[in-house]
Amino acid sequence: MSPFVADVLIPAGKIVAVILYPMVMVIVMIWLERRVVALIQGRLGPNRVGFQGILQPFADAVKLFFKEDIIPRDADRFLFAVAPVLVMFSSLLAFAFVPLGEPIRVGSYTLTLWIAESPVGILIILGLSSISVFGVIFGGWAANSKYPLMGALRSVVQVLSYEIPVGLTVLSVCFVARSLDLVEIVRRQQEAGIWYGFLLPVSFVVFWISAVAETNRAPFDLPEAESELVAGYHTEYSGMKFAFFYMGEYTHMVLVSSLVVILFFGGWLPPFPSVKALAVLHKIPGFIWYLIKIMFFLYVYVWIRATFPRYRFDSLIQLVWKWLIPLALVNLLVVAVVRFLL
Amino acid sequence: MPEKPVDEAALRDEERALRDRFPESVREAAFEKGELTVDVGRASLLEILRFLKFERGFSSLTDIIALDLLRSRGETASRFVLLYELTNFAARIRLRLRLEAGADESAPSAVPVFKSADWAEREIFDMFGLRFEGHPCLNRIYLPDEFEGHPLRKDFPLEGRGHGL
Amino acid sequence: MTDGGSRPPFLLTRADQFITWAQKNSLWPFGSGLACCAIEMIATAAARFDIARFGMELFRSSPRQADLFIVAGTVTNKMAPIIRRLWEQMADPKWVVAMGNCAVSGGPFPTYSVLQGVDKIIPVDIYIAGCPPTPQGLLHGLMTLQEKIARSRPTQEIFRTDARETG
Amino acid sequence: MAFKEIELNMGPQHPSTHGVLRLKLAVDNEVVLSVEPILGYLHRGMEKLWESQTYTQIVPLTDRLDYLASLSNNLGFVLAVEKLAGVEVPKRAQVIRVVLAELQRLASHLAWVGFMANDIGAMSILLYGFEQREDILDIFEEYIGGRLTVHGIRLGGVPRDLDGPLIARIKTVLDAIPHTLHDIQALLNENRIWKQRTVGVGVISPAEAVERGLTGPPLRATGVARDTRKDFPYSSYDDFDFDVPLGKNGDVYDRYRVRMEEINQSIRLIRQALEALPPGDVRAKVPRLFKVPAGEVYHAIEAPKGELGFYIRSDGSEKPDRVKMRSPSFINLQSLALMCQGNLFADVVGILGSLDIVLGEIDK
Repeated sequence: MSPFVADVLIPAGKIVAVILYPMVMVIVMIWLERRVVALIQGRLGPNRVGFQGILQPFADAVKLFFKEDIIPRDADRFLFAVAPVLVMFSSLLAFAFVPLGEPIRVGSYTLTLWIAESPVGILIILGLSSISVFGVIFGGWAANSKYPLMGALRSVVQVLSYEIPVGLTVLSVCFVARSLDLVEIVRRQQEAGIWYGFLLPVSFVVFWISAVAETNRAPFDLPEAESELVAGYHTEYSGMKFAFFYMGEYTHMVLVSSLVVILFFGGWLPPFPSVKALAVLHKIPGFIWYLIKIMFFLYVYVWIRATFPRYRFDSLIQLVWKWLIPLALVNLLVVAVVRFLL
Repeated sequence: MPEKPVDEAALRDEERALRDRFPESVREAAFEKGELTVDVGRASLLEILRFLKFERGFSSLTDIIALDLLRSRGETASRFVLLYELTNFAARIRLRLRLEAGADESAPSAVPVFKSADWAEREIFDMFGLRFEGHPCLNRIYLPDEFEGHPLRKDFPLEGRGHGL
Repeated sequence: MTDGGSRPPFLLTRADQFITWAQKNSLWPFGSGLACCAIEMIATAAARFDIARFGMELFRSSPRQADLFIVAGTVTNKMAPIIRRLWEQMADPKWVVAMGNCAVSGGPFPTYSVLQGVDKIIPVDIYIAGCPPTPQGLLHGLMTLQEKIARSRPTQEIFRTDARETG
Repeated sequence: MAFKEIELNMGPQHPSTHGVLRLKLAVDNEVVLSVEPILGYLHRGMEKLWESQTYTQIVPLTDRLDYLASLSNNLGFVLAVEKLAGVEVPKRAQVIRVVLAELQRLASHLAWVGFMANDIGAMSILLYGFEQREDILDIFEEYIGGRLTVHGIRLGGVPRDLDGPLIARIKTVLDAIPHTLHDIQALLNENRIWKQRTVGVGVISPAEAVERGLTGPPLRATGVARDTRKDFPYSSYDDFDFDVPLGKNGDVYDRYRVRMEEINQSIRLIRQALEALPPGDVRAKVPRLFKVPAGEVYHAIEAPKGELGFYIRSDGSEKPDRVKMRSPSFINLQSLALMCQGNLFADVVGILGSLDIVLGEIDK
């Protein structure tokens, strides 16, 4: 293989793929959400545009592209414009570090299914995804309006608080795997013959609850609580800028679901990786397993949203500081001690 | 069409109690369609309301109703009448007090006795322009503050006087 | 659209079709209920009639993100300036549906406090009669609006190939 | 936090003020200091308009007051006129009125629980409630043609008799409602988030509630047993056996439980009424140009929202001299400021929702 292909074309292709893949997931997710919520509510949901309404998100995107872009007169123009970009691209950028599967051998060339492998990949992803909170507070503050400001303040308090249990539970996984590298974590799960979600159930539950809260999704969708704050931090946004916020939220959800799958559910591993009788499951490519698992968690997101009422702000904060953080700390301690003894 | 015979004796008792307590203030009492209306003087309105509330068990001021009697009384100074609907839920009787708003188109506010009178009096101020002395915050409740006139007065035209857009 | 003049170029027509296809299939209504008609509007969004089939279930509570203003109910003189302001806050392109007799013409309330038709303050695209209109009536109005959007030529706003410039 | 006290304007165009209510809030770090409702954005001049209409023409206009319970408005107004004119309504019509009014109560409460849950963020409940409500609206549509503004109770009786197929249909719907109710309650009753948001929120004491003229479910949630259907029976409600559900704490949760139990009681009432339909006419002779003898009268009924009263004064002509409506939502809303004080900003929405207000009858 020529150096041009290996050093330029393939990385370029990978970059395009890594931008396209979350985008496709987001579009599928938006369609899925509207259909699934509709089904839960005894409705049909979008079914007019394309087969079963699958083109609905495209129509929405095209329409938003041609909408007027309003910047309120008293807004801080620079921050107002930067905020949605931050929200969208911080989570998109994180996908560069999310592995999609084991490297594939094509002749002598080894095609890695990630753009950048880092020995501290998980830290980089957590760091990048935290940047989106800056987008939220910039957006809420720059609009110079009360409801967005309240939404942004809520969001900051919420996201910063819930980062702590996320970090603590990720740490417990890293203790067990003895690595901060996502590919390595999956390989360790293969070696151990058990997904960490079953080995560390407490970590998984705490991580999942915190992750839902970090993405500002129901029942923790207070920053954009419609019945209280109109549309929260993005109240003043229209057109493509709003679309960036909207898609940024879904990109973040896909990212979080990918992390859950990698950390706790064996990434691209088929179920029961060590059971010989089920070896037939290995015939299915790992990437498919990976997608199925991600879709499952995205579905859970929607399911929760259609079922639960919204938390109130004080009980939301109490939940994290009084329950999740102590629980995560004790869990970390137990994991560390057990790991040290074994 | 009262399905149940109204307890006329109980209402007459109330009337008697009022007359005994406030011989000067209570003027006429009319018993009609099973409802008792007692004419009272404005000076002792609050006293009467307190008496009815605390001693006769009329725990609820159900509503306050204002009337513009322009058609029957003409452009006289005292064309407005206020009606106070009181309910005694324990005895299951209702009583109506009738008060002439008089020449200065005002009345004492009932808010010190019944808090539920608050918005009802604001509504009457808005619709009729009657003032209530002692009301904590008497301003227009429905119409914008710059609206001129009081719509429920009989000389106000239905379609307004062109204060719209 | 073009009265007697030259036909718009093929490419722009295709672009028009593409844009209007997206616009008519993604009408996000502004969740604004005024009176009785608002209940029928909600009933239209509920399971029996399900406005979501047309991709219209995303009721936006911020006017900035909405495309469609369904004026559902009586507009009073006190409310009129607010309606006007909300309409101004909406981003172009935007459409207005006057739902119910009150919004169309003041309905049964020829009184001192009621605006006699919302078209006195904002331009209306579709009028739906009824007091209130049934959900079927609202859906019919919305489908008529979709047809109207499909006939529109958004690129002419940009390139001005139309004879409208002179007129 | 950076800011101390800020003033917030909720409405008149806000997703959860149930119409065009405007609330002026003073908020300190999300704690509510004061609430001031500002009304009049839907003031249509109903009472003025009525003075220029005949009695027969007013009945359909009352539909537009509490548009979630139009039949109750019809009933309240019609009963007051009949009391003033001394019209004797046939027994069968009275019982049909009970059936219609209670069906309307079911529809209103089912819509309420949906709006309430939606305000608190549980969006699916709205859809379940509305789906069941549609079945009731279908009955109205089959009965007289209207869905929302039904105009199904007329002066002197009801416009149509209940026939066999319609009665069968009502019974089918009555059988279905408890299932929906069970689904809704399974999602909410013991839901921790729901209870956190409703228990102990928006509390009002029985004494304060009576003082401020609260009626309907919000009053009964405080434990005060007041129901116009029991206290001042009308339209042969006293022939039937039903309970008045009561709460204990006067909070949002109790208001929810009271309304849910009222649905069961209404079903019970309708079943009894359908069994006890007496034979006979359904409408007394009332001329279209109905001249009501001079006099004045006040009559109240128990609407889904509370005590709905009509004061009518006639000067002997075909048009009333004055009609004054005691709208339950208007009086109930007065207590909002008291209920909200010291609660969190997020709770204002829930407390407002729990009062079950309709702007149509508040602003008139």
